[in-house]
Amino acid sequence: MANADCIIIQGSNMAECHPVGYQWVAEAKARGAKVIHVDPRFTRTSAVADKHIPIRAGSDVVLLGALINYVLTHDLWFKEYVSAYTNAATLVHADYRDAEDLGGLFSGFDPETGAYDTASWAYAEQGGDSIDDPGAGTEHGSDASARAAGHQFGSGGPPLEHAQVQRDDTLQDPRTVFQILKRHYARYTPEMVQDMCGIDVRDFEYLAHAITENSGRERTTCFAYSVGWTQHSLGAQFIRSAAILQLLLGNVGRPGSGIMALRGHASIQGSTDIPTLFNLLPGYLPMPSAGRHDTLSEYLEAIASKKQKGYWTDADSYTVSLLKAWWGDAARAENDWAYDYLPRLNGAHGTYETVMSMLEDKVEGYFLLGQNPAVGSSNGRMQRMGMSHLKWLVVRDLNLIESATWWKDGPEIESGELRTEDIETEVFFMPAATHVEKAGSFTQTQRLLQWRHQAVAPPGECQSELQFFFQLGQRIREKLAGSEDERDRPLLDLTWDYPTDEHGDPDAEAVLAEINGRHLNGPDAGKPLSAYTELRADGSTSAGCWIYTGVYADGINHAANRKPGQEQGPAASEWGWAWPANRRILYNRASADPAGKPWSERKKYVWWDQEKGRWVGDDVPDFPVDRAPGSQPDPDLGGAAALTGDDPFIMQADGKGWLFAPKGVVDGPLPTHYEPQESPVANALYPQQQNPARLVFPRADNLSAPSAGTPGADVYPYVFTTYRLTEHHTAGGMSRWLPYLSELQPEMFCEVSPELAAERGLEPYGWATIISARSAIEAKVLVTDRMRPLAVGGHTVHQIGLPYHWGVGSNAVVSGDAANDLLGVTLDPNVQIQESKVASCDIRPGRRPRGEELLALVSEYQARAGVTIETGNRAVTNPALEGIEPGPGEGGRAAGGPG
Amino acid sequence: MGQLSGPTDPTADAHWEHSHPRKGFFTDTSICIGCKACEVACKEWNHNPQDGNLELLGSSYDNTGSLGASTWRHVAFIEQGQERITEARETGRALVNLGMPRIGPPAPAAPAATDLAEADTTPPDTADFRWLISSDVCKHCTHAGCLDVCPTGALFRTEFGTVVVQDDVCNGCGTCVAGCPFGVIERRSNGTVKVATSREEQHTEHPAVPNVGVAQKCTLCYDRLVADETPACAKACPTTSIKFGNHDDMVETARERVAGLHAQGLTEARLYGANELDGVGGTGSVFLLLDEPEVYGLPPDPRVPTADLPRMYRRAGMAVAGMVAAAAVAFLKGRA
Amino acid sequence: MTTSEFDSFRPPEPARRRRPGGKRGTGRRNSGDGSREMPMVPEPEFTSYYGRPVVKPAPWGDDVAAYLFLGGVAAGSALLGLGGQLTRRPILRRNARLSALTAVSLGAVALVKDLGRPERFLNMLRTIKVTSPMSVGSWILSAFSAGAAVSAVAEIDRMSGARLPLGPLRTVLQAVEGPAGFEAAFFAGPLAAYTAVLLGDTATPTWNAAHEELPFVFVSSAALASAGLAMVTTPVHEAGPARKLAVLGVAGDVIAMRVMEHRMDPVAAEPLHQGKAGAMLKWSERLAAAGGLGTLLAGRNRAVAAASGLALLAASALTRFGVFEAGLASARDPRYTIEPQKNRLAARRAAGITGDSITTAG
Amino acid sequence: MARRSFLQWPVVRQLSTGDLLGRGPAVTSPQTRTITPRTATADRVVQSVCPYCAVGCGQRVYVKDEKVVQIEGDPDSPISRGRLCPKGSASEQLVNSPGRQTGVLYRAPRSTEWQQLDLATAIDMVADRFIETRRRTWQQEDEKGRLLRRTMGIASLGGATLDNEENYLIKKLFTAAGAVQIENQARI
Repeated sequence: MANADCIIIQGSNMAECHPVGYQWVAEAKARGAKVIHVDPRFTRTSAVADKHIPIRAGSDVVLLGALINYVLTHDLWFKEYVSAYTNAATLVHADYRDAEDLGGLFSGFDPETGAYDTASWAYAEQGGDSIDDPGAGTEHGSDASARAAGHQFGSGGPPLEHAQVQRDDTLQDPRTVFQILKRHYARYTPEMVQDMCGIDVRDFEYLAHAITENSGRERTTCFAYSVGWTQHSLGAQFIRSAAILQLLLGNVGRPGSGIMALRGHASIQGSTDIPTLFNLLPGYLPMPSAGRHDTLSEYLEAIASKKQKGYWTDADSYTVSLLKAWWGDAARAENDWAYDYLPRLNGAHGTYETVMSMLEDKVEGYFLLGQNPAVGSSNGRMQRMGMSHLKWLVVRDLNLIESATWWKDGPEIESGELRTEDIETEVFFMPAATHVEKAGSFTQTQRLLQWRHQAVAPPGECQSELQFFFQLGQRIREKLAGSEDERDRPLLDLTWDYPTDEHGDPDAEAVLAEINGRHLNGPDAGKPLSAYTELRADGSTSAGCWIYTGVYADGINHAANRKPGQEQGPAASEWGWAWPANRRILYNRASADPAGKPWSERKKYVWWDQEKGRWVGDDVPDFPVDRAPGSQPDPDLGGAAALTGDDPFIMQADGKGWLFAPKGVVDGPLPTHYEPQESPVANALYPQQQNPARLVFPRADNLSAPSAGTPGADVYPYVFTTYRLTEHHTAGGMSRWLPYLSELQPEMFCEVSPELAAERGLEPYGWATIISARSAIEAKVLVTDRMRPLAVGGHTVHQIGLPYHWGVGSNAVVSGDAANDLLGVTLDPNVQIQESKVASCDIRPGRRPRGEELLALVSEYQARAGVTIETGNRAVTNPALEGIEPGPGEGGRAAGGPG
Repeated sequence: MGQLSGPTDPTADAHWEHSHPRKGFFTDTSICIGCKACEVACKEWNHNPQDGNLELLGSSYDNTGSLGASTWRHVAFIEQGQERITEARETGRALVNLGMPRIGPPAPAAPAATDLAEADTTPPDTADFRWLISSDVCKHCTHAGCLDVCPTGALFRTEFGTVVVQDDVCNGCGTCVAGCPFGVIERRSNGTVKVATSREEQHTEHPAVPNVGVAQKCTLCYDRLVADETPACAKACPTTSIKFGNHDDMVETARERVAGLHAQGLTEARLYGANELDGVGGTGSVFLLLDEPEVYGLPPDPRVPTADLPRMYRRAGMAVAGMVAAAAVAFLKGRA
Repeated sequence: MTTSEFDSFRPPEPARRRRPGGKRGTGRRNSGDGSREMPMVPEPEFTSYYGRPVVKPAPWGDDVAAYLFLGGVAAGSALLGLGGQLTRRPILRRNARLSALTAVSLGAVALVKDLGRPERFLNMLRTIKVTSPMSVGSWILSAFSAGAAVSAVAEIDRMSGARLPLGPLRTVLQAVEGPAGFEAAFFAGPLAAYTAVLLGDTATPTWNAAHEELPFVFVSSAALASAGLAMVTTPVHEAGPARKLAVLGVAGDVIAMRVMEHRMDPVAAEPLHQGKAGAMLKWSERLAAAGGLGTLLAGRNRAVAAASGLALLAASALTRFGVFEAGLASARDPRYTIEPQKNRLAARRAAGITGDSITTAG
Repeated sequence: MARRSFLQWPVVRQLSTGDLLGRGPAVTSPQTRTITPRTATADRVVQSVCPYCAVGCGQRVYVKDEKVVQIEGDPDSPISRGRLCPKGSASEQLVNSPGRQTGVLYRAPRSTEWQQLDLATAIDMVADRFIETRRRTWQQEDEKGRLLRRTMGIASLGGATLDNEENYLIKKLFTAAGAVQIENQARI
């Protein structure tokens, strides 16, 4: 970011949530870069940015779409970059219908399942056929698992049969991606931005000029985003729209360019690389699904066809190496390398689905490992009620967080919904070790693994997770030792023999070595591998996570590299180790033109050295190092070998940057603006109000507020957004127990504009009650000009800011109501993330009622709004209805209105 | 013997032999992101207890309130609208014109065209709102009111030119608290590490509150300076809004920075404490502010009380003479 | 609104909403916070940081105010004692010396009790710092106490008919008693005046603004207090000088107060007329006047002399507590620090002195 | 007063050092003259990484008598250059905070209070419940006879604040046991 000439911070409050990372934005600004913060609130980031542009929460795609439209109509896109490195010239299948044609929907939508059949979005093939899924089998149509198809693909996205695509390099053919893009965003005009986002045209012009003037050969623009984009029912598409804009401007793979994801936890990147997630195996291999991956060959074909380009074609060696790492000798060629030891999914089993099955008594045991869902997850009440149905709960944390004490002092005890004496759940609280009491590695937001040395032994009975799970695994294997039961084979054949120190703590470096992988036989059996290209599918190599192979090359723990930053160049490659292959900027082949020369001296990064016949530069080239720029290998070769000289996107099936996503995104090949699940504003671009493919959970404890145009929408007239403060950390488990941090931000508060305060009679620093369709909380009132009412959709929309760090409990230094209690559960279909950045509520002065009356207040509001289980949960907005009266087929319910 | 006011090298005044250059801060509030890392790093390094009673103080994001015995760094937050910004820009412009060298008494005619007229580049882009954020700290004045009035020698001038309380000497007489023209130093009353009382039984022992009853203030990390380490707050500051170094370099950097801002038309930028001719002989911590000092809670024209001490002693001497005379008259007249 | 009789000198203050304790933002926050009613009269040109104090009030309790009073009494009494010693007024001498010792001991105890760390009170004599009024004061107090103690012990020894277990020391005591009286009287003046410098040499607005005249006020107050005490303790025939001293003290006190309030910066003088401090100072003036008149007109009548003495003692105490309280109040409200300094700065700039401001443009 | 300590009396030193006004060398106390930072007197320094957000700032952990005495920024880190945010700077208090739990607590069904439990027994009880629940809620195949080989009775939440090695063992153990409902903060 320090090299950027313009930095757009949108969907993130970087100075508050990543303060030390912000020094690089300050560095760029000191050198003259322009820093623009687009955010519903004026925050501490805006205080030091050049410009703050207030935006209505949830309308980011309108703004970014308008920027794309601006770039295209003013012909400011980076021509050589786009035509060479993106799929702009590729022709799309004839059956494809755009949102412009179908009132906001794309072709292939199945209203029953609320999901798309993506066949019609495929690339067009020479013979007019479409490049389809290899071995797609018969699962088209309404297969139950298609409902959450998003979880089935690893990070590389789904496969294409092969890379021969129809292209029209003149970009004139209406079926080219370029023309489709132009037509799709034609109606995203500055006036539309004014109407939907509340950003006046002058600010839009300012933003558009800043970005376009700082893009091209000589200058680069960088976007930075965080959960401000991801936590929406259209989250993945927000990021997609930024990706399209950056690709059009040539801002990918170059210094000071790209889209910086600012992730929130110390090793959240690590916990998606080596995923404690339901839908992934280590290295972004998908978790096998019943019906789609019944055999290893089916599984491998579903990941990547051998004939498509890119490194995903070697998925077989990655998978077999993983199975060898887990089950050692028990994984043999005969039993498909113990592929059948892997459990199968048959749908989405995300945390919210799990909590719902808890409520149906289907889940008995629950481990909480340094997470505080009673405060941090959406619909806090559902989380706590769910846990009351458990048989046993194990909470491993540093402090007695609210998720461990809800049965004693949670909000439901106070409101009478739960009685401590009736709660059957057995609760084990087991103290955990802090980051200085255990050795191990974190992976930070730039994919950099950094080793932490152990400073002191954990106090008292504290244990690291490594030691706890190692001992738990040992105990379980001892108890099942004699078992003949076939179900227990995977546990008994598991490689679980790590060396331990005198305290019984397993050696973390041994685990890292297993993750890195080693040769199993042949001359250098047992020696660590040094690159994932050395992995083989014949069982001769093992690797716990293929993208991390190389971290332990030559038996040295590169995550522990600590060559001081001052003694290295800006890329600082000898500090820690970045996956893959210690590369710092991905797709950096794009920092050179198709002929291999840097686009400009100022933005030189990686280029082709003719004599050496290699790619050289400041970073590890993200390209086959000896592949000349002009080379055009035979497309039938498949895999990395098929990558032409100008295919920088080496993980994509066609080696190109995808402006149009034929596969991999389940709610539309092109980002299309839909209103959030709950919004006071009608979608002015399409009749379709919300994201048709969003995952909704119509339940009595998860009701949604009616949206604009439907009766009852005025009962929850205001938009609220949740966010973090720099002084606290997410659900407060690591900050509300610390006196030094608690005294900096002691009380839960809400931020409102002076106009809203006047309208509702809110007293500055007095109390206010905020009511949503799920619950009601209280907060002190901060009346500030930093919140600005916006003229949106023809009327004034007030926005309320709610930090979510506080929770109801008696152990923290400071406590308060949890903002997440107000939120419902509506998920983005691609990644199952909940929409917690925008929802509707009402606000009124005074503290909230206690005990029973709280429930009465919430249900009184629900009744007044006429909210039922269907409200807001209809997939397709019925264009005929337009929210006037329910159509004939709707029966008498007043609330049946659209969306 | 050492001066009582006016520009001087305080270390030399105190007769330190070794020649450490004077150390100091330069706090550039225009790049402060208000993260309060300085507050926490300072408290953590000095084991200062948590103070305040854990409630919103009604001053935007500032719930610390002010500097005090257990808070040696305090980040201030001020939200300002359009009117206040233009006003600040005017007072800044007036300052710049003031600074211009002028021959003779202020010419009644229009002031000489300052170079600023041409430089009225468009003000920053968000012109209708701003959020002033500034990290306040002890000023370590060239002439320190607290040090002068301290009767026990607990407050002393270190070889680095900084002012430090020796908490093993101070008997808590409190005269330094009234002596400080910036209201920085304070006697630590109780300042408990209060943790929710209901959890009494779970916690082994509360860390006893150190140095109760003793005057406390920022020591510019004297214990770290001795080992050539950067003070905790300057080291932690993510955007180097708090810069640490030799005092003269700090003043130089401050001057360059404010000149740069003026060139961009940000005439509201001004320096505070960089002028060694001011009432305290210039300060060890120099600030770059974006509005009048009192907006941040800083005195507009502080003056070390000791500067007038000789005059006070003379007046007292006259009073003593008066009293003795009165007593004498009372007895003489009555002789008959 | 101030109700001081000096209002004629200053225009009535515009109505201004001031919340005590500076908890809530009283600073002129123009970015309207919605619920703040628009002030009818434009706020005076005074901004502060949410109404919080700029300087900090001295952490002194009433013990220190009591010491100011007791110190004054001791100082005056020592002078009267010397007077008695020289003009052979044995009863006046004895009472004065005893009053001096009791007053100075009570004062010292009050001072030590107010320390944050009383067990370290000896550190007061760790250095001799001319720049520290309290250091100079501590030495004055010690020297004075030594002299006062010796002379007083001699008195006690005489009163108890030499029954004190002094043995050979008695002759030394009698020899040194005279010089001790001189020594105490020598330090009496400084003891009475240094406390004024102690308050003046601070950043507390009202004290600092009054540093020119405060010594005269305190010295006069000391005189009238000790004279008052002497009139109470000593029979009329020997209390002549005390009566004269009292009258002189009252005159000095009233004049010095008036001159002080007049020459001070008007804003910094406000706390002297407001609230508790204002009331105390008003009553102190009335009592001083009453005591003075009483002494002047009927000082010879034992009862009236005693009553006037008590009135004078009360007047002196009220003066000390009044000035003390006014100072603390002036430190708590930012306006008394900011406005006088802004006026002072503006005045200097108007006069063409532009080089000495802490705020500079470069 | 011993001879040496008389000469140490600041008043005397005011004369001997020429610091007449008693501002500097004359008034220093022995403790002040021997002052050293605890970073210099620490037994060892360990390089670590801040546990809070994903920027990954370098931290230096100072240890004395097997107790963490100071955690501050690591100037060598090219990411943070020795700087930390308020949370990072409070890491020492996170480790030594009085509010931190160091003993295993157990709450029996329907009970209103915690009770102590020793670590080994706790792990054993958890293992038993794990196996029992796994057996009770096992699903070998779905309704169409396709292999499932899993239990939906056990779930886990958390991982973003843990090390890669810990995430690896958790994923490995749970997957081998058939528990698929594993999630972490990446999802919220």
